[in-house]
Amino acid sequence: MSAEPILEVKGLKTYFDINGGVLSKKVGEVKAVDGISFSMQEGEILGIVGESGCGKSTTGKSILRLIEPTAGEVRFNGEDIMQLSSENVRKLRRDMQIIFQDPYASLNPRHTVGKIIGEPLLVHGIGSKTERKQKVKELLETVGLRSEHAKRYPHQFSGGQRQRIGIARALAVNPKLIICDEPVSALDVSVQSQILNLMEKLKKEFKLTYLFIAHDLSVVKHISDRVGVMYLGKMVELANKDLLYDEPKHPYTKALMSAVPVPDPDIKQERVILQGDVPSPSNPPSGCAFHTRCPSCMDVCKTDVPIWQEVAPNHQVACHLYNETTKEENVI
Amino acid sequence: MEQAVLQLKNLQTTFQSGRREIPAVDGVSLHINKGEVVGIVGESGCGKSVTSLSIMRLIPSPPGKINSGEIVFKGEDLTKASPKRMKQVRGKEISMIFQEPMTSLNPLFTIGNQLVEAIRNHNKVSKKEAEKKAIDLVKLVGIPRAEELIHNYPHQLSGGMRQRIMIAMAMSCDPEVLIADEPTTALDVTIQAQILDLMKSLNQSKGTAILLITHDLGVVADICNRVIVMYAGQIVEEGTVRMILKDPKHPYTQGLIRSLPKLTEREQELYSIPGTVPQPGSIEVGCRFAERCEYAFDACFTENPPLFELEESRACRCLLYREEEESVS
Amino acid sequence: MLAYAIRRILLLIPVLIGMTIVTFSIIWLIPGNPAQTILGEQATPEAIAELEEQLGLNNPFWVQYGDYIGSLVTGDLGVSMRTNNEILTEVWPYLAATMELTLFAMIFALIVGVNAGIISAWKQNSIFDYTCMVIALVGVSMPVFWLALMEQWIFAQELGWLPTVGRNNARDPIEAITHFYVLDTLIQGNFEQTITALRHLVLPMIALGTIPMAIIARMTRSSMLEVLRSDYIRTVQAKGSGQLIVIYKHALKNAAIPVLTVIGLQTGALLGGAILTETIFSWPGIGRYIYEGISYRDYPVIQSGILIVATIFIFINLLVDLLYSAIDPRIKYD
Amino acid sequence: ACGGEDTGGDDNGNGNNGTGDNGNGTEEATEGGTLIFSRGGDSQGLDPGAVTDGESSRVTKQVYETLIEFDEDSFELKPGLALDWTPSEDGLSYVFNLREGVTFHDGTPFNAEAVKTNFERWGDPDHEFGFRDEGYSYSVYGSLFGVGEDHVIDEVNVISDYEVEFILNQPLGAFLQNLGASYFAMISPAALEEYGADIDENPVGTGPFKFESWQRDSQIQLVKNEDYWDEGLPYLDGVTFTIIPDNTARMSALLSGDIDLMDGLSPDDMSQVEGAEGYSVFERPPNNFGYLGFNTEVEPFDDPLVRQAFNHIIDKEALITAVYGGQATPAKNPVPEDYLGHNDAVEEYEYNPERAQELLDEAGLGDGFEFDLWTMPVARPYMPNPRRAAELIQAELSEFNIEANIVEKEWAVYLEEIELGYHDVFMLGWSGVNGDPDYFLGTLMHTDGIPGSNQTFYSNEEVDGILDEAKRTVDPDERAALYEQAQALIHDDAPMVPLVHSIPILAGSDAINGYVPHPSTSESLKHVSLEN
Amino acid sequence: MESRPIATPPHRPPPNTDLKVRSPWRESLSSLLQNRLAVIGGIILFIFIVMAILAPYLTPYTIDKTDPSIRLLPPSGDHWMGTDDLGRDVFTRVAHGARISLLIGLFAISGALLVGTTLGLIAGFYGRWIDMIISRVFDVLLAFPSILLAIAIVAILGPSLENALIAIAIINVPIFGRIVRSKVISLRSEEFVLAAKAQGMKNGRILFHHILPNSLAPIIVQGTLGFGIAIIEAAALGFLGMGATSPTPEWGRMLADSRGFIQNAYWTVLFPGLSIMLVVLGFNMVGDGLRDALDPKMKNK
Ligand SMILES: Nc1ncnc2c1ncn2[C@@H]1O[C@H](COP(=O)(O)OP(=O)(O)OP(=O)(O)O)[C@@H](O)[C@H]1O
Ligand SMILES: Nc1ncnc2c1ncn2[C@@H]1O[C@H](COP(=O)(O)OP(=O)(O)OP(=O)(O)O)[C@@H](O)[C@H]1O
Ligand SMILES: [Mg+2]
Ligand SMILES: [Mg+2]
Ligand code: NI
Repeated sequence: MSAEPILEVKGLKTYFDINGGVLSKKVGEVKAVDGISFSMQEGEILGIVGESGCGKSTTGKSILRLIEPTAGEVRFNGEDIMQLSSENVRKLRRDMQIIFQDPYASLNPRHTVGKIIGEPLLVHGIGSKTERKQKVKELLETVGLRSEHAKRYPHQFSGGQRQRIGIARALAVNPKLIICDEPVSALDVSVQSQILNLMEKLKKEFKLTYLFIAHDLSVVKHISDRVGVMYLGKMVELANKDLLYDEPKHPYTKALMSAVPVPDPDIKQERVILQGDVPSPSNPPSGCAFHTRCPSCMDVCKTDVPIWQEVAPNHQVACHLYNETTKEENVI
Repeated sequence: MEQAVLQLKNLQTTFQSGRREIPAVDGVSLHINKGEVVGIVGESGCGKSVTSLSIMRLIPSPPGKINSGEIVFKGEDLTKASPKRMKQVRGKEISMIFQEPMTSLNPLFTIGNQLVEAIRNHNKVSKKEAEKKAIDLVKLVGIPRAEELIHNYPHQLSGGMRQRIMIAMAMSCDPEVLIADEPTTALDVTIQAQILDLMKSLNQSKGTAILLITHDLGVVADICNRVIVMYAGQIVEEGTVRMILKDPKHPYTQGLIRSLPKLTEREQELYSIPGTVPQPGSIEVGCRFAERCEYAFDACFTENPPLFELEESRACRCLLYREEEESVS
Repeated sequence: MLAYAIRRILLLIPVLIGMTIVTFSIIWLIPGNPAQTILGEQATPEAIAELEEQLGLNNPFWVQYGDYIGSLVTGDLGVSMRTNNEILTEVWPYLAATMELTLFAMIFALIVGVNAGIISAWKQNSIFDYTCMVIALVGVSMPVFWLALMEQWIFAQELGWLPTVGRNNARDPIEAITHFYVLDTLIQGNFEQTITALRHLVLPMIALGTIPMAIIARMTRSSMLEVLRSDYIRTVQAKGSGQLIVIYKHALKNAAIPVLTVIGLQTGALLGGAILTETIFSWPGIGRYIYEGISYRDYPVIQSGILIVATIFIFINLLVDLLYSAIDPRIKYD
Repeated sequence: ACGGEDTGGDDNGNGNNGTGDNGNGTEEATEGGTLIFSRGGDSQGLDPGAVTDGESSRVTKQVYETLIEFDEDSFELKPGLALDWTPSEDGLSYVFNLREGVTFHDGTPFNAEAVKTNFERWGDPDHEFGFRDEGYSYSVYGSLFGVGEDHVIDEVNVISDYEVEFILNQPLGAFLQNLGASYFAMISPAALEEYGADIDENPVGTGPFKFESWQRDSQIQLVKNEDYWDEGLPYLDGVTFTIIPDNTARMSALLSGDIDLMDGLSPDDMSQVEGAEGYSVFERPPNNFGYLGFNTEVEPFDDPLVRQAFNHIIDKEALITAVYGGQATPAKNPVPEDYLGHNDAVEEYEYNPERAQELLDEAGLGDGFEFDLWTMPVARPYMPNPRRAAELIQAELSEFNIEANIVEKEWAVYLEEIELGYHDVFMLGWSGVNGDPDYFLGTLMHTDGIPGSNQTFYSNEEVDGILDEAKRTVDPDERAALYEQAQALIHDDAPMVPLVHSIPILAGSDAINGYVPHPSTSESLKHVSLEN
Repeated sequence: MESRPIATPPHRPPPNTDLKVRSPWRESLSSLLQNRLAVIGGIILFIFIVMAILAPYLTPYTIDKTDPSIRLLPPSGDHWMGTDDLGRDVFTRVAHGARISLLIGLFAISGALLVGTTLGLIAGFYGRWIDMIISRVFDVLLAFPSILLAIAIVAILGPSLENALIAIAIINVPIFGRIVRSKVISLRSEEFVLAAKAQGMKNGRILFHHILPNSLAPIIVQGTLGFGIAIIEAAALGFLGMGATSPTPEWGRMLADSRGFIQNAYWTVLFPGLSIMLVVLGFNMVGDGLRDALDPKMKNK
C-alpha cells in the first residue's frame, strides 16, 4: 500500500446543466457526481456499487474525460489528466480503457470485428498492417473467440460474445487501467460468470487494474478487492470488500446489503426496507443526501453534509453516526 | 395434491418467421394451486414471457399463435374461450403485471383514469365509486397521498411507484391468479425489496396465487413456494424452492446455481456453463442443453428427453434420470 | 402550458426574422424591372424611369429592407403595384379562398386518412389493409397537377357531374361576407348556394387532399401498429378492456402524436400545392395571388404573399405543437 | 331599339349604328338577362387611360365611352360622345361638338369641362388627377400623343358647355384615329375628385353599363345603366366578367352552360364548339402582327442575307396549322391587312429551303450556326402558344444545321432585356389600338424606338424620314403612299420575319344576339341581347 | 455434485460453423429483395432507367421533329402514345422525358444530399453556435412551403431546367440536413461512439468512420424518397412554366403544353402524367422497402 497510486481521484464533480424556461436558459443542474475522492493501487480491482442514477457511469466517464468534469483532480500515474490538452488526453487513452454495459450498443454495427479490435491499434499507430492483423487474432483467442471471427459483424454474435469483443478492443492497446461500466449486467447469469472469469484471468495475465462499476452487489463482491458505495452522486462508504460486506457502517450500505435477495432458502435475513425512492440528483436533499430514507436519521443529518473520513483502517465512511466531532459540535 | 386453479397442458406457442414456425414455448405443462407462489426461472429468451402471455391469450398475432395444448383455468379451457369471455377473465380472474414499469402505463392518461378503467371493466360501479376504490387500491399498495396521486400522469412517478400502480391495477378485481413477468428486474435492489414485500403481503392477505417470472434465483428463494426452470422453450426442472436451490437435479439448474457469485460465501473462481442458449427452433432432436452439458452422452443428442417425475412435485428433463424414473415407476 | 406556449412563440421570432430576410432578398434578387411590368410591353422608357423613381426601387438593399421591416412592424404589408391597394386588405378574399379550400382538403384527408389508417392497422395484413396501402402508396406518388387535370377531365368535362372551375356560379354569385363561401351561404341561409359552393369544392378538395390523405393514412397505420405493440396497450388488454377502448381510447391518442406532426407539415404542402390546384381550378386563392404577383413582378405582393403563407404555416405548426402538449402531459414539463 | 339618334359628322361618320349590319335582328331583341363573359385573366385596372391590357379595356369599354367611336367591326370612325368634329385646314386644331344630355353614372353631366379635365389629366405631368405618385402612368397616351417635348396636344379649350377645341403644336395624321382608342375615354371629373387614385377600382363613366363590383382574379360585375343616353339600350341587365385561365377549361364551362361567351377559344377546340348544339364561334378580325425579330446589331443577324434566309426557312403555313389551328393569315408586312397603307404589292418571302440555303451559303454560313431564340413566356393574341411556335421554328432551322437555343425569361424580364438588346432573335408581336399604321411602323421600325419599342434595333434613315413625314401628314391617301413605300424598304432589309396576323376566336351560346367582335379586342356590349 | 455416469467421449455435433460473413448492408439488401413491393418498385424504376438510356433507339422519331400534318394522332402501332400538336411522337418524348426527370432527381438529390449531409454533420457533431446557426437557417428554409420556395428561387434565377434543379436542391438541403443532424446527435451519445473516443480516436475519424456510416441508412431512405419528390417538384415547376424550356420533353412541361388538348387528345396529357406517377411510385416503393430493410429497430434485438 505504500506504492504510488495508479489512479487518484480528488473531489471529482460533474454537473449537467438543466436548460429550460422561456429562453432555454440554464435553470439548474444535475449533480451527477458531487465530490468523489478515492485512489487505486496498481493491480487492484475497485468495485463501485449504487442504485441506478447515482452517478456510477458518470464517474467512470469523467475519469476518462469522455464527459468533461466540472471540478476535481484525476491523477493517473501522478499526472493530472484534467490539465492535459485534448491531444494529450487522446494519447493517454492508450493506458486507460473502458468497457461498456450494453454489448449491443457499444460496437459499431457497420464494422467487422477485426476492424473494431484493430482500430485502436491503428489510431495509436501500433504495428504494421500485418502485425495488427496478427494481434487481432491473438486478442480474439485471448478472450475466447476464434480468429475467424474477425471477419464477422457484431450482429452475428450473442451478447456474451459481443462483450468479449468489447473486452478485446479494450485490451488491444495494452492499457494499464480499464474502467468497466457494468460489463455484465446485461448478460444472463450463465454467461455473466463466463465473462467475470475471463476478466479475472485477463487481469492476472496482463497485470491490469480495474475500476469495476456494477449495481449487483454479489458480482462486485466476487470480483473486487475494495468496494465503494455511491448514493446520489456521492461516495458514502469505501472499504476492503470483506470489511464492507461483513461490517457495513453506513446505514445505506446496510440497507442495500439486506435488500439483496439470496438464492438460499435457508438464509432468512432481516430486511431493512427503505422507505420511498431515490431523490432526484437535480434537487438533492440538504445535509446528508440519504437522510430522507435513513432509518437512523438525526437532526444534524438534515442540515450538515457529513465529511468523508476514515473510521477504521481502510474503511472510509461519510456518515454523522461515525463523526464524533460533528456530534459534539451539534450537542454544543 | 391441492386443487390447481390454473393448469397448462402441453402448451405450444409458435411464431411465424418467414416460412418457418418457430416454437418459442414447446410443450409446457404446469399448474398453480390456490394461494401458491410459483416461480419460473430461466435465461433470456427461454419462453417465460411467451408462456405468461399465452395464458392471457395476449400473444401478438400474427406472427404468434397458440399451436396446441390446453390452458385450464378452474376447469375451463381458455384456449377455446371466446374473445368476450377472455375479456372477462383478463383483469378479473387472472391479471398480469409486466417487467417494464416505465412503459407499461399509458403515458397520456392519469393514473386514476387507468385504474378506474380497470375497475369499471369488471364492476358495474359509477365513476365516483370507482375512483374511491382506486384511491383505496393505491393506498393498499403503500403509496401515501393517494388522493393526489391518482390525478398524476405516469411520467410524474418513479419506477417503483409505477410498478406499485401496476400491482394495484392488477389487484383491482381481486383476481385468483396474478402473473408477474419480471416485475422487479428493472428496479433497484432497495426498491425491489419493497415490491417483493408488497407482493408477499398481498399473497398472504388475499390468497392470490402468483405466477412469478424472473431470472433471479434470489427473488425466487425469497418469495416462491415452488419453482419451474425453463430452458429453450421447455421446462427442464420443477420442484419446491428448497429442492431446486439446495438439490438441483438437472445439469443446467446445477450449472446455473453454481455460476452465481454469492454474497455469503467466498469463492475463487465462478463456475460457468460453456456456450450460449440455442436459438429457439434450432435444435430439433435431442436434449436442448446437451451441447453445453458436461454430462452429455450419445443418447442426449438423439433422443428427446421427457420430463421425468422424480418424486412428489419434482420433475426433471434429463436422460441421466431415466433409470431412476423407471425404477420409481 | 402557458410558459411552454410563450417559449414556443419566442422561439419563432428568429425564424420570423429569417423569413423576412429571405422573402425580402428573394424579391431584391429577382431580375426584371417592376416598372416595366406594370406598364407592359407597349410602354415608353421615360414612363418606366419615372415609375422606378416613384417606387423607390433605386435605394440600396438595407434601406429597402429597413423600410420593409419598419412597415411590417406596423402591420403594413405594402401596396400592391398591380392594383395599388393595401395588400393587408386586398389579400383577405384570396386568403379566405385558400383557407376554405385547404380546410376542406385537410378535413377530407383527415377523415379518410385516419380511418383508413386505423382500420388497416387493426386488420393488419387483411385485404382491406393491402388495398388501402396500395392506394395510399399511389396517392403519395401522385403529382397534384396531373390528378387535378384528370379529375377535371373525367368528372367535369366528360361526365359533367361537377363544375369545371371556380368557386361559385357566375349566374348566381355568392355574396361574400367572410369570403368563406360555404360559411357565407349558411349565414345568409341560402342553402342552394351552399350546395353550389360545396359542389365547386369537391374536385379541388380531392386533388389537393389526396397526397395528405395518403400520407396520413400511412402514418396513422404505422404509428398505430407501433402503439398497438407497446407495453401499455398490453396492459390495457390485460386488464380486460374491449377492442374499441383499446383502439380508440388508448391507441389512437398515442398514435395521434406522430400523425399530428404530419398534419402540421402537410398543411405546408397543402399551402404550396394550392398554387397548382388553384391554377388548374381557377380558384382565386393566395397561390394564384402570389403566382400573378410573380408574373407581374409585383414585389410587395410576392413578399407579403410568401410571408403570409409561411407565417400561417409556422403558426399551424405552433398550434400542432401546443396541441401535442394538450394531448401529451409529458411535454409541458420539458 | 337604337334608332332616333342624330347621325352627325363628316366623311368619317357613316351613320351605321347597329341597325342593318348585324343580322341578329335588333327588332326582336329581348331585354334583360346577365351576360357571363369569361376570359383568361383579370383586368389590371379600370382606369382606361392607365392600362394597356386588353382584359382591362374589354371592361372599361362597357363603362366608359370615347369622343369618337370605331365602327362595330372596323376602325372606321363614327360619333361617340362627340357628335361631330371639324379639323382646321393646317391640321393644327380640331373643334368637337359634344353630345348633350349625357350624364356620368354619378349623375354629373358630361360636358366640355370634363373633356378638358380628362385630356389634361393624361397630358400634364403635374395634373392633380394624374395620380402619378400612386404609380399611374398613361403610356398609350404617351406613345400616341407624345410626352414632354414631343407632346402634340398643346391646349384643350372649352368653347362652350358642349364645344371643345384641341390645339396641336404639329399636325398628327392619326389624331382622330387615336381618339377612337378605348384608352381615351371620359371619366367623371367628380369621381376623380371623389375616389382619387382609387378611380381604377371605381370606374364612373357614361357607358351603357355601370360598375357594380370587382373581386380580383375572380369576377367583375356590371349592371345596366338605366339612364343611358342611347334610349332603349343596353338590352342586358348586366354583364359579369369571369376568369378561367385555361382555354379548354373555359370552353367546358361554356359548353356546360356556366358562361355565355368566352374569349380565347383554342383553335383546336373549334370543332367541339361547332359540333355542340346551340353554340357558335366568333372570329375577331385580325388587328395584330406576330413576328420573329432579329437583333440586327449582332452577328450574324446584322447580315440581311441571313435574315432573308430565315424568311425563306420558316414555313408560315405549317405554323398556322400547328400553332394557330388555321386561325391566322400569313403576314408579309408589319401592318395588318385592311389597314390604311398596308402594302399588298410587297412580295412575300415564300417558304423556299433551296433559296434559303443559297442565301446562307452566300453569307458564308452554309454550314450552320448556333444562336439564342428568345421565346415569350406568355400567350398573346398574336401568339397564342409562343413556345410551340418556337419549337416549330427550331425544328425547321435544324434542317439547315442552325441550332436555335430556346431561351425563356419571365415576361417582365423578357421585355426589359430585349429592349436592351441581349437577344439574338426574339418573338413578339403588336396589336393595334387605333387602326392607324403609324402605331405599328412608327413604334416598331423607327430609330427613335431604340432603346424601347424597336427591339430589332433596325435603323434606316430613309425609313425614318418617310415615317416622320407620314406621321405629320393629315391626308389619308398621302399617308398611305408613304407607308407603302416604307414597307417596301423594310421588306428588303428584312429586320424581322413577319409571321402572322392572327384571328382570335371567341365562342358563345346561340342565345346571344347582336355580338360583333371588334378588331381592337374590346367592343361595347350595348347591342347584345340574350334570348332566354 | 451427484456422481452420474459420464458417457464415453460425447460425440457432439460440430460447433456452429456458420462463419459466413454477413455484412449489415448485405443483410439489408437481402431483406430488401424479399420485400415484394420494393421489388416491384425496383422493376418499375429499372424499366424507366432502361427507357431513359435507350430513348434515342426505341423509336425512329426524334423529340423535336415537327410535322403538322400528323398532329394529334391517337395511339397506334406507329405512335404508341399518339402524337402531339406539333406532330411529334409522344412516346419518344416520354422516353426522353425519363432521362430528364431521372437526371433532375439525380442531380438535385445528390446536390442536396452533399450539402445537407455536410451541414448536418457539422451542426450535429460540433454543436454550440455552429449548430445554432445552421439549425436556424434550416428552420427558416423549412418554414416555407417547399414548392413556394422553389418558385421563388426560380424566379430569382430565371426559368430553366438548371435553375429548377438548383431550386429543388436548395429546398431539399434542410431536409437532409435535419435528418443527418438529429441522427448525428443521437449517435454522438451512443456507446460505440463513446468507445471510439475512449480509444483515442480523433474527431475526424469518429465522424467519418463511425458516425457517418451509421447515419447512412436514413440518408439513403430519404435520398430515395426525395428522388421521387424531386421529380414531382421539377414537374410542378415545369408545369408552371418555371422549369425546363422547349423543346426539352420534360414531363411537367409536356403536361402544361398539352393541357389544352385533354379533350381532343387525352393521350398527350395522360402518358406524361402517368410516367411521373409511376416513376415516383417506383421510388416510393423502393424507399419504403429500404426503410424497412435498413431500420435498425428490426435488427440486432
Ligand atoms: N448527459 C447527461 N445530461 C444530463 N444528465 C445526465 C447525463 N448523463 C447522466 N445524467 C444524469 O446524471 C445522473 C447519474 O447518471 P449515471 O448514468 O452516472 O448513473 P449510473 O449510476 O450509471 O446509473 P445506471 O445504474 O442506471 O447506469 C442521473 O440522474 C442521470 O439522469
Ligand atoms: N413477437 C414475437 N415475434 C417473434 N418471436 C418472438 C416474439 N416474442 C417472443 N419471441 C421469441 O420467443 C422466444 C421466447 O421469448 P420470451 O419473451 O418468452 O423470452 P423470456 O424468457 O421472457 O426472456 P426475457 O428474460 O428476456 O424476458 C424468444 O426467442 C423470442 O425470439
Ligand atoms: Mg450507468
Ligand atoms: Mg420476458
Ligand atoms: Ni455435483
